[in-house]
Amino acid sequence: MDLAMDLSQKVGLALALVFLLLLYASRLEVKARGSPPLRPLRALESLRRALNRAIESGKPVHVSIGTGSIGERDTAESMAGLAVLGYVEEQGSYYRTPVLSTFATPSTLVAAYDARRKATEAGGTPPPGRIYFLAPQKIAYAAGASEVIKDEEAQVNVMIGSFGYEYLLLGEMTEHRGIEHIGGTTDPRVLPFVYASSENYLLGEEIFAANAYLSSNPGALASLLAQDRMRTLLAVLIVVGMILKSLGVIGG
Amino acid sequence: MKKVIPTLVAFITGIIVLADFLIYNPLLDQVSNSLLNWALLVAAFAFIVGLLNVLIVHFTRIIKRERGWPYSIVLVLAMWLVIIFGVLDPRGPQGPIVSWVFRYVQYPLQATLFAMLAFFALSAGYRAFRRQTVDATIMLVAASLVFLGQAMLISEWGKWFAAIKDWILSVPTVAGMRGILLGVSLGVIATGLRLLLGMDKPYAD
Amino acid sequence: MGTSGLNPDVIGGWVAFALTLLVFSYLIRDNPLYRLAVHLLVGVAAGYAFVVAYNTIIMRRLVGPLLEDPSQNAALLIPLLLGLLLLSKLLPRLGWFGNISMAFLFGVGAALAIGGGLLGTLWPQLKASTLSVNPARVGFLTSINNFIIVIGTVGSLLYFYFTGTKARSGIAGLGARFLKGWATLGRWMIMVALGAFFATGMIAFISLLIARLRFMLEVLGW
Amino acid sequence: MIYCPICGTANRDGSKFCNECGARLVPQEGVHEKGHTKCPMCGALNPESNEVCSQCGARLKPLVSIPPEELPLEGPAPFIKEAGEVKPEEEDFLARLRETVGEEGPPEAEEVFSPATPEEARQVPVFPEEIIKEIPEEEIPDILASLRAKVREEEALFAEEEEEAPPEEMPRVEIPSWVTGEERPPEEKAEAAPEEAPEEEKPEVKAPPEKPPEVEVFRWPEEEEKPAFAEEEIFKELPAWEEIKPEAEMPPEEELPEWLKEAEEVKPPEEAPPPAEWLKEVELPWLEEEKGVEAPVMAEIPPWLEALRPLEEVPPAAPPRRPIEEAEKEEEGILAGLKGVLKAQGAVAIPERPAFSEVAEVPIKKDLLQSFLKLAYTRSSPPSIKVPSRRRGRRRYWLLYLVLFLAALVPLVVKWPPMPVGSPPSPPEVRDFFEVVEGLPSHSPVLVAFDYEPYMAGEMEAVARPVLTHLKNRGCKVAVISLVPTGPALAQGIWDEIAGSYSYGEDFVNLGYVPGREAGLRALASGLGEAVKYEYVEGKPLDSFPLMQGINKASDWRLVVILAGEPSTILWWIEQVGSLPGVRLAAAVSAGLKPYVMPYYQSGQLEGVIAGVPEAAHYEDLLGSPSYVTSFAPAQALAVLIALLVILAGNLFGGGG
Repeated sequence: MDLAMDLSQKVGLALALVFLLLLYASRLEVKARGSPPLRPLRALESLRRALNRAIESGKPVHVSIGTGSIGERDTAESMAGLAVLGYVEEQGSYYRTPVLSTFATPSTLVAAYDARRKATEAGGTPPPGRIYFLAPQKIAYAAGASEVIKDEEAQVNVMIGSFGYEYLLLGEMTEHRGIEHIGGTTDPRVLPFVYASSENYLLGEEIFAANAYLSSNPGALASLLAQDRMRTLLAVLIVVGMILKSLGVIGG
Repeated sequence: MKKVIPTLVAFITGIIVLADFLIYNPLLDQVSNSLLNWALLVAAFAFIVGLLNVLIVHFTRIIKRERGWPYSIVLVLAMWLVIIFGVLDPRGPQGPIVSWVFRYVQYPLQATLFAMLAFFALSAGYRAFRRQTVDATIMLVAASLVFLGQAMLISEWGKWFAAIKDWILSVPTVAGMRGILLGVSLGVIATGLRLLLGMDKPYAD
Repeated sequence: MGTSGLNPDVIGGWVAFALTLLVFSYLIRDNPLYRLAVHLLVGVAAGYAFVVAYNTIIMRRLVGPLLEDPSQNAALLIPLLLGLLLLSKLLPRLGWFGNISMAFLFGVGAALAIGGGLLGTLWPQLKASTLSVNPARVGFLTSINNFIIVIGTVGSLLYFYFTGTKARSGIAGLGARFLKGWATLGRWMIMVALGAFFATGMIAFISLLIARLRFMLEVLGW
Repeated sequence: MIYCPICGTANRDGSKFCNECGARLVPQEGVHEKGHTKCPMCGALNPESNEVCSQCGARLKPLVSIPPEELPLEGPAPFIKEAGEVKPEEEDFLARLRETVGEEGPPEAEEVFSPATPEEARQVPVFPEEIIKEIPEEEIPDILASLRAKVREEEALFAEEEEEAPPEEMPRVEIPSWVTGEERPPEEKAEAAPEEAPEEEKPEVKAPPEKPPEVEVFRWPEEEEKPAFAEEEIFKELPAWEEIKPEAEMPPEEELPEWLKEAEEVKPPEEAPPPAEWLKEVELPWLEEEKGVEAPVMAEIPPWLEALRPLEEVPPAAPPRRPIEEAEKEEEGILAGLKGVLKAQGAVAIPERPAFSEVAEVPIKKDLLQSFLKLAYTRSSPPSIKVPSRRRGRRRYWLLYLVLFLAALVPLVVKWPPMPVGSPPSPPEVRDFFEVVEGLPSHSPVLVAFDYEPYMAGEMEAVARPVLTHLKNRGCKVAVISLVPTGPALAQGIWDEIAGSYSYGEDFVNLGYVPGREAGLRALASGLGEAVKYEYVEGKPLDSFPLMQGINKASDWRLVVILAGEPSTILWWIEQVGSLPGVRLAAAVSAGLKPYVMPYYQSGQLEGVIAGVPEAAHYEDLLGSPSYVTSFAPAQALAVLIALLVILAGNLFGGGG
């Protein structure tokens, strides 16, 4: 069997294996020692608070997991959004608070039905509120979602997942309508608008932490720990690489 | 059983596709490509779920006369018109009616909504920079310099601003963006690995 | 415009013009006409997406090949089966069969994400970030720029630390302080990047706006 | 800068409430802030443990707690009254609320959710050590002891309430273990359950996972630098909970030695109160009893009430808000305190109970108090929800919009002269792009990828036109392909316009849409035939076109030009195709992608870059035939400048919203 690999693939494999080991080690560590201290993420605190208000007011919470899909490269972002959706759905099920969610791609729509089923199992009753499928075209989705938010008089708009510029449309329209919003995505192009349109923002990879912060699921916590160790490793690699390159030890 | 099969399916397909990234092997390549192709096909089936969702949701809205229900009528009618003409025409989206709708309805609407982002960016920026924090100030200064570098097409100052802009775009911006991208890739990989290993099972009820 | 009467393109132009106006009317205030336009868009877009999925994916890539040459394309029965299983989600009892299809999608997606993350982002960015800062090798200015890039990249990476440890006293504490300072620097770099992205994004939006305005002027024959 | 005690955010000096979490920043008199109590009389900051002000001797801590049921009934705070009156529109809302209260106890829910709680929990470990350190016996104990003695003599009547008295103090010092949210003392659970509908407790029990239990805090500097390393140092000294506990229990012991001793002895019996007994007492009789007590208590505690009042003296900064809302805001502040009260009861009660023979009754009362209080507060909150303070009047920015709109429109309408050719030098990446195309031998096959969604067409068309024009002028043979279903049509339209007359299949061919994005590109990388079987316009096989003769793999193109509107597509091309040997890539992208592609340009993976309309104008300039884009440019430049000015002006001179 032909198993040729080039340098980047070898490095990729090595990094993947290291990551896997770190993930496993962190899992054990979290099991043994519990949660590590976590940097507070304001947006997630705000999410809790906003949910609270929605529960009190009985108005719906709108959750958008972005315009990504499942089965393509933005799956991870969609999963981060789905984790938040799952959390909100669960709360909605406990406290009978309507949870609206809107979807741009049909594969995420199916996942959303699953999330609702899970929430129903956990909380006993399905959360009130609808699941909307809009349209896969990003801007159509964003405009449509903001109409749903308006019609259903949502109290909070949570947008966490894979977004392009359409984030700005959705975010600003909810802002204009006086609805609180909390958002985050990974695309650096969109981040300034995430930052600008709401004070409750998650920058870049912070959206992947939502699962751990909200659910304190040990697997998710372990993954945060592993990510941080990997981060240290990368930082060291970059600095060492810089030194070696400057000294002419490695190519360049 | 109900949990094991899906977990296995996710693991096996995932490993094959991932292996194809990491190893050059014609057979693997072929298998992986067909998996990707299948994923596209399977996801297309989900459109039926989406279609049903749209119908059910909007019919309920119309029947219950919920707020904004007349718009639901517009939405459902528009959707059905496109679907009927698109499915009946063997050329599908290239058929005359669907492509007319695309060119003169969908495209201008989308393009105009995108054009509105100019205004929304303005109002968002107007608010954000007023936070008067160190962060917002740095952002404002960087944004202003890039603006000037791009906008000064006419004046002689242009080249100075252009030089500053180029430096910002190619040095600190690259640094900040790389940090973000590297971090994001860590999050993405961790999420993916968790899923492959079955630590996360978003597919299991 | 011309006298071409019922030319669909001319009508189309005016329809597009009207719809553009409807959308822009939002800027004055949120109004029913704008909402009409948006719902029209969502309906049309959903229908169009369905047509594309049906025509170019299901028919051309699945049903077509299966009907044409069943023996050659027998493998396509698997996605067909998976697709049908996905639809079983609509039935409450058999819903779990659909999980297999979802697991398949998640598996493929996770692998694409990992592979893309490793080979598309992590490794190339890592490689690109290890820059020489030796002035003798790359020149004085470049070495400074490279140094800023390296320090900034690491700093902005460090900024995202989620977990921490209890600070220790002495040298370890000093290390933490140093890292914290570095991360702050990184945050500033991120903010510069955000500022730059803000500006470039805004420039793009303005171009789109101008293009729309030009289109409207064109229809008006300006 | 004022740092928020709850979330640590830096707020502007003079701020009354935290910008982030809305917590009160200006300490209410008599209320603790960061381990200190501000004297209501002279304003001096006292260590939290002080019972009287070290400056003026004023009492800092009430001798008797406010009987909480007094709040709703007597109504010293106006908001509660109002809350009661709000009925008209809120009726259904209230009904729903009641329902919920009955069913699942939203107060509990609130407690579980309240972000304040985790914060509190986290900060408890942080601050106490300071407090504990400062507590040292120096000033307090003797005064305290004497005061206490006095109090007890005078107020034997109210001694009962006294146990709940020091609400703010208690949570910090005495009960760390379950303020953390680790566990409730068993008795509490036992009491709570029967009183609220038991099944509905479930959610509550399930909910906790949302809070990672023993989460501690570390921070990066958020918006601004924080007071350097306060927390760290704290951690240094007192890392663990367990260590705090013993110390925390010390002060009370010193102050009230007899109590505690007794308490410890009697604890066990109380923990298992026979439920049957107290269930009888729980309900109404008790409430009535409390009502009776009210009046005298009121008379006795003015200082306390005074301390509570600040609720009403709402910062003048927020006049438009309805009083209810203010009250609600305040309530948050108070609520923290109140929660403290409530939680403290259990712990405080333990030592005190022995003083009264009825062991079981006390905790029950407290629990009822708790629920009653919460009920009252939840009732008072709905009105404020109707008009959340965040709703900043649905701002409209129509004036800003108008300015920008005109800035873009006017130059187009008046047909402002095109920009003078050649004024500023073109950026190097644009010149490189130009040189690359210029250097192509005539009749070179070039692949152009139209990878932008139609909504980006307005901008991308302006970028694509000069490039295609240049390719055509150079006599290149252009094939277009797209990863976006709508791309081929856009490409066809532009080419038809630019080229005028051309021979399809010889000068230009439209390869159509490659589905599957990355997968499609990978197929394309391994061989053109894998990805594209038929051409777009006529649907014929590729071989039948002269242009396609001899082109089998990606490197057979002399140049691949990517027209991208999204970062992902350009990255796919660079990764999948650009990495193949012999492939030359150049990118013409949306302005927003410029920072994305610059690194690839610098690393040589892209041989040239054009980003957005301004650079496309440069390109046209280099071409020497300013036309399409250049007519765009003045409006573009003006609009960008105006946008910048608006933002700057808003930032520098703008006042409130």
